[in-house]
Amino acid sequence: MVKLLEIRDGVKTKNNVFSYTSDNIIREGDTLVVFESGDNIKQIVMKRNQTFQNKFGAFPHNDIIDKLQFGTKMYSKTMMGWVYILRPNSHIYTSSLAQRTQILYTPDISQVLFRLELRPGFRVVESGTGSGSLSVSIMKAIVPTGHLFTYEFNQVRSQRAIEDFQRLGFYPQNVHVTHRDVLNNGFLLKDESTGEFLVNENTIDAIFLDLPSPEKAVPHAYKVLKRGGKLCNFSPCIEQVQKAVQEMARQGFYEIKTYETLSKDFSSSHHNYQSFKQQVKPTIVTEENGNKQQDNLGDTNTGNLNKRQLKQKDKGMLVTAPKIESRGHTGFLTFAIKF
Amino acid sequence: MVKLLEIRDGVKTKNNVFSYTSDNIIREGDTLVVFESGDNIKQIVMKRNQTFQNKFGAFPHNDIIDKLQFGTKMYSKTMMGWVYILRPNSHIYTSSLAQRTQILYTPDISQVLFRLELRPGFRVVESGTGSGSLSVSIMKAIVPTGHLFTYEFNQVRSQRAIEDFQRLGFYPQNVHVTHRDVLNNGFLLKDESTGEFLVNENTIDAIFLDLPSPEKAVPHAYKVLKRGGKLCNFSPCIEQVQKAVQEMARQGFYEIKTYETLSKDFSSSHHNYQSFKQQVKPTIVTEENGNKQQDNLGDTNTGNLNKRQLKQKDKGMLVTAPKIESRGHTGFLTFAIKF
Amino acid sequence: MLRKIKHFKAMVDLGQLIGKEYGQFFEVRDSKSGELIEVTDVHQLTNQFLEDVDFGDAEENEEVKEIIDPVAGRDNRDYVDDNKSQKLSHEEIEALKKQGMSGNELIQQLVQNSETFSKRTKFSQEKYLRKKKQKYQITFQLKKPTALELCNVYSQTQPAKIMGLRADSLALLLNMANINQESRVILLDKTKGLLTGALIEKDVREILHVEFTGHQLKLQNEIFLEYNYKPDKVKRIQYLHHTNLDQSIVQSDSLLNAIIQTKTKHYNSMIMVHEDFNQVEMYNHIEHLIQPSASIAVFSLYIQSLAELKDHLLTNKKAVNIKIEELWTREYQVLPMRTHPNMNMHGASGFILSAVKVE
Amino acid sequence: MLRKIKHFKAMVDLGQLIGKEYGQFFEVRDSKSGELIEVTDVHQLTNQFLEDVDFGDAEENEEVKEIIDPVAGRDNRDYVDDNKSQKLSHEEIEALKKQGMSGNELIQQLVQNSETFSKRTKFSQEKYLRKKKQKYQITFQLKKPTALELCNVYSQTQPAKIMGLRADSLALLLNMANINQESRVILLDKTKGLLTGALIEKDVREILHVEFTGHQLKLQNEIFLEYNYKPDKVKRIQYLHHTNLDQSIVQSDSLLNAIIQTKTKHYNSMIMVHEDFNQVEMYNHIEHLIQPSASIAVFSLYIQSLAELKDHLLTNKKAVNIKIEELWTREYQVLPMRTHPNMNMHGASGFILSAVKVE
Repeated sequence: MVKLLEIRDGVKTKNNVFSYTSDNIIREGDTLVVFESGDNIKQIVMKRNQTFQNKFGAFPHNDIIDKLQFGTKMYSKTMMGWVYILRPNSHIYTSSLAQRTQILYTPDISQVLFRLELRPGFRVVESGTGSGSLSVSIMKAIVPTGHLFTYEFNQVRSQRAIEDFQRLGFYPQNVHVTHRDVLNNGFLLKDESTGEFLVNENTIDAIFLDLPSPEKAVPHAYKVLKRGGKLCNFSPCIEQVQKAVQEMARQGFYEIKTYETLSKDFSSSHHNYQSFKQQVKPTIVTEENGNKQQDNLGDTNTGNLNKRQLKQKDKGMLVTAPKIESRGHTGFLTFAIKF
Repeated sequence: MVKLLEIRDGVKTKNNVFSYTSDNIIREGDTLVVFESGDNIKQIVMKRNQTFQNKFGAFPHNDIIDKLQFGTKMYSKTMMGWVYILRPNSHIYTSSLAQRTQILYTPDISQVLFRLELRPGFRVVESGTGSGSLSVSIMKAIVPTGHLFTYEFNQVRSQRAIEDFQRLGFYPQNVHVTHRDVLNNGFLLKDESTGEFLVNENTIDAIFLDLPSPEKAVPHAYKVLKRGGKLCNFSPCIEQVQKAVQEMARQGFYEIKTYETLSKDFSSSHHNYQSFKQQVKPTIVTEENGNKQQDNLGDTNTGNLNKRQLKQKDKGMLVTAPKIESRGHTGFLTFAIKF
Repeated sequence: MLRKIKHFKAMVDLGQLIGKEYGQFFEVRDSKSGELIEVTDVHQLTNQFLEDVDFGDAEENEEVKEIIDPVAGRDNRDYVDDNKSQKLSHEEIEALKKQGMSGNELIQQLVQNSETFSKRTKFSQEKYLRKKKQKYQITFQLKKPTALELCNVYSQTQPAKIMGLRADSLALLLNMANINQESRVILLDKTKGLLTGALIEKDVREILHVEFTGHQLKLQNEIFLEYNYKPDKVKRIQYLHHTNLDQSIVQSDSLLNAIIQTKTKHYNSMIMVHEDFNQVEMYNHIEHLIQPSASIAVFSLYIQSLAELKDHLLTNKKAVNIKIEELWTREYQVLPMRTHPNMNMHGASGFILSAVKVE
Repeated sequence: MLRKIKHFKAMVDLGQLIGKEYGQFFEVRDSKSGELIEVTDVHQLTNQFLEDVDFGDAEENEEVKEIIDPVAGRDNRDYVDDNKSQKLSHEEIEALKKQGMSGNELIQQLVQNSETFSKRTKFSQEKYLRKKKQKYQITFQLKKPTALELCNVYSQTQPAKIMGLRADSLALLLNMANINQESRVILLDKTKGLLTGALIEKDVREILHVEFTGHQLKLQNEIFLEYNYKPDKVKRIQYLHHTNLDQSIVQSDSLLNAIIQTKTKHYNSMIMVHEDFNQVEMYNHIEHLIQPSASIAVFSLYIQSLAELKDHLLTNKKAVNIKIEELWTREYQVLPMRTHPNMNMHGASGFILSAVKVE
């Protein structure tokens, strides 16, 4: 896997999955997103002589590498159908993981990044690593000079995270994955070969906790954070929040604030009303994945001609409505600052 | 104060503040709402030879009684301005109380009435009475044959409630106000003169609690409720809910469900965008209390003529937005059924 | 109304329920006869609220801790094998379930195959049985078909049938329309009669149901019929097709004219849950029948429709106290050490316009 | 940035703060000199979280209970007179405050007038002082002007200046635009530079700020200036008036044409927080400068604007993964026995459209 190097402010920067290229051409080794529809998003890595298959047929990587740009449409070999090939952004990356495991979602991730005030150069601690969804967003915010130390209780997950981060171009220069039970063993970390501290007391800018008993991790977090460093805790149950908050205050955190953030998705459609003068059936034109569909709400079939005329003249009132199926809770985010 | 009597299903029914009259004419003794604006709603009782005064001048009751209909506009004696005189509905009644004290608001009241499935003839217990806002809504739902037993810790408030309920036409036939500490003394109630039970064990259809330590009232509530009778508890803090819920399960309630309901108010306005072709300043036409106001968002004053033309041809895009100042929490409503 | 019946594998003769009271819970005693037995222990239904609570007349307490679930984490830590002494494997239990064995019989099997059950204290045995019953026994309840129950069922299963109305929105709609036993209601209802039934439940005096669709009354009233109202309640409803309100038709028909005359400014509540037509046009069509100071409540899934109606009422000074609001209602799981808002919610409450008509 | 300064009655020379670190807390030692002292006890700031917690190196515990607040009820039961032995009356204390006495001096007065203070244990004395400091002492903090802090200040005090942007919406906007140190951003910003500053904070490579209003740059950048960025950071921003993107003008000006050519399909992020013009027209105006697969994020207070833009992008197949969402964020009070969502919230998050540009 060959990665391009760019010079920035005199520093050689290895590219990652979010990196910019001015020609926008897809290269070998790039991870790209195959977008069939909002519900069908896949990540694939470009390798010569390989082929991506879906219901529309075959998409040979050789027809993509060095030829196509990110953000363009590609037809299958048989011309049966097409997909969009996209450069991943952190939201799409998170969405594609959401289809396989329980993760922190984009609205919460956004709050974490912004309220921890992450920026390039930050040294950040995270536990647990989980699917690595938040890890990737954190790294997006702190590269090229920052570093993430992420701790995971489950060995399989921590190994998988290393592989993902390597593929995405973050490992090893921006991230260190540690398999450890932090509730009992804390965050202090030494380089095994040199014996030097990688994570020492008072050296971390920000820390994120997503653990079953967060109050046990708070003292460990206090230890490694810098003065003024920020803590964020994510917990689904209010009892966990209550215990964690009390422990934060006890340890010496201040500005302890707990938030809950939900996101409501809206669909939009053209709603055609009947008129008293001209009795035309109501038509709702809904959209899904860019394909227009028509959905008759009434039961009798009157005035087809009028309906078509109406559609041409006037697409009806553009209406929006929140979707019925919606997330009611993910967790509480508590932020605090080390005094 | 003379109240009209109507015959309904053979039962003589004394009128209350929400009663229907086919001629819709305002009579002496009626409580009516003087509506100046959404923020300025007052209740007054019609008495001959009295006068209502506001910034627009004098509104003599004699010009209203037996002359005007509910829902009409009335000019002040000096013609300086006008108000609308309305028949109270329970929402307006609640709003007019909200201006003077902390109360249960309409969205919560609606949930209480509907989920307790109140209907005419129900015998209901409520504690505390507070401002009587919920009491009035409960009575609206259970008259003419139902009865509310409301308990209040504070003597002044309980006395005031009696006066309010009398004025509104509910007291004494539909409500009994008791000054009592129910946490310690429960809900059993005897008629002082006859010694007969007014509230006995297993006789109540529905009960509403809004008390500082609800878990202490739950056993008392269980005692007076019928089998299948419903309990509703309102508490602002989650710890109160946790204790109350556990006590409900312990006592023998089932279908214990806790909800939180908030209401979001929307303002609407006409938003005129600038056009690239025709550089017109954006204008936001907002409305407040029925009076159109114009509010220029830009800083320079260009194209007044165009603006006026635009307004005549096209009022701009009708847009809505939730109001910034909004209630974030009132309390948790827990419902349960006696087994 | 017998919901949940589809959950049964056993054939159950519902005739057994005749004569039972609304509100009772039943479970299948055995799968062959399909005999139903009444649930008499409420704590079997509410066990999860009580996991670490000492309730009832238990004399011993020391064994309670052994069956407490740990705090629920996000990584399946809430799964606990509390029955290591059970000789039946998970697969064997699943097989018995698939054979159609009733929960009651299954629990008897579990007890017989438990090495420790007989060694437990009486209190602990009861707690064990309750937990198992909550897990394996399907109980169902006889419920009265009320507006609340019907609205809950349809909003979960077929929201389109009731125009997306949610229980909390229906609650607010009825309250904003000031519905009470004195109400005369003019109703534009496309909820298959859910709303009409809710008004009858409140014992309103009179309903004028203005129809805007040409379908058969029976189809339109599909849900109304599930309320099982007696004829004397139903006769309070008058049905009128909207074309009968057209000025030209009314004036040419003297009988119709006379009827409409008596209904002019007659109704003190107006509720609209209907948007086949533009809501402004619909309102204007029936406006003359509404009494000044009447309470108006309109529901729509789309804020755009209500914004137009509000704009119309405001501009033409037809109403005051006009408000568009959206409800946000969330249920909470309140369990020991596991309290949090429900992870899923119904995100579309719709919007409600309320106002008071003025002249 | 020195907020809260208006709370002081005493005259305070802010020169004392020069050389201090961001994040430090100060209080006024005495009202005459206005001398500031640094807060060194964090528990003075967080006392309310700890009311019934034994923290620190206290040796005695028995007196803690005496000063625990009872559970807060709705009827002002959370008021407790915990100082019956205080010789100063409430009115006298208020009078001292009105005289401009600093919190520190006031607390000394309270201690001197307390009959029981000297009898308390050392632990209890500390707890007493912390409670009083939290009640009477005004502390303030030196904060770095960051996007988060500035957004919080303006959304509470002057939301119109920043187009009603709330911290949580700004957070989502930046994330949906995939902002990182590699970003080239085309920006339509009417937040007085709050947003521009937030991008500089993320160390983006390049910003093209397309102006749609004719005002002076200084007015437009009022908030941007509060970030106090060094010139090398600011030079990453290019400003361009939208008229310079008109095809007719570009083609007749060869220099402009050359510049525009290099910027065609150049930007990998687009953020729009601007609605003086129709957002569809604005988008079309700058569309050719956006790279395919770029992340697009648009904020509006009105869902109607975004619905039009979504409809346009969808109909013309200009973008995929188009989403309109509204955030709902609420703060919680998490205190012992008094945990509940905050009673007031900012109800208008606005709406965010996000999408990925395709060709």
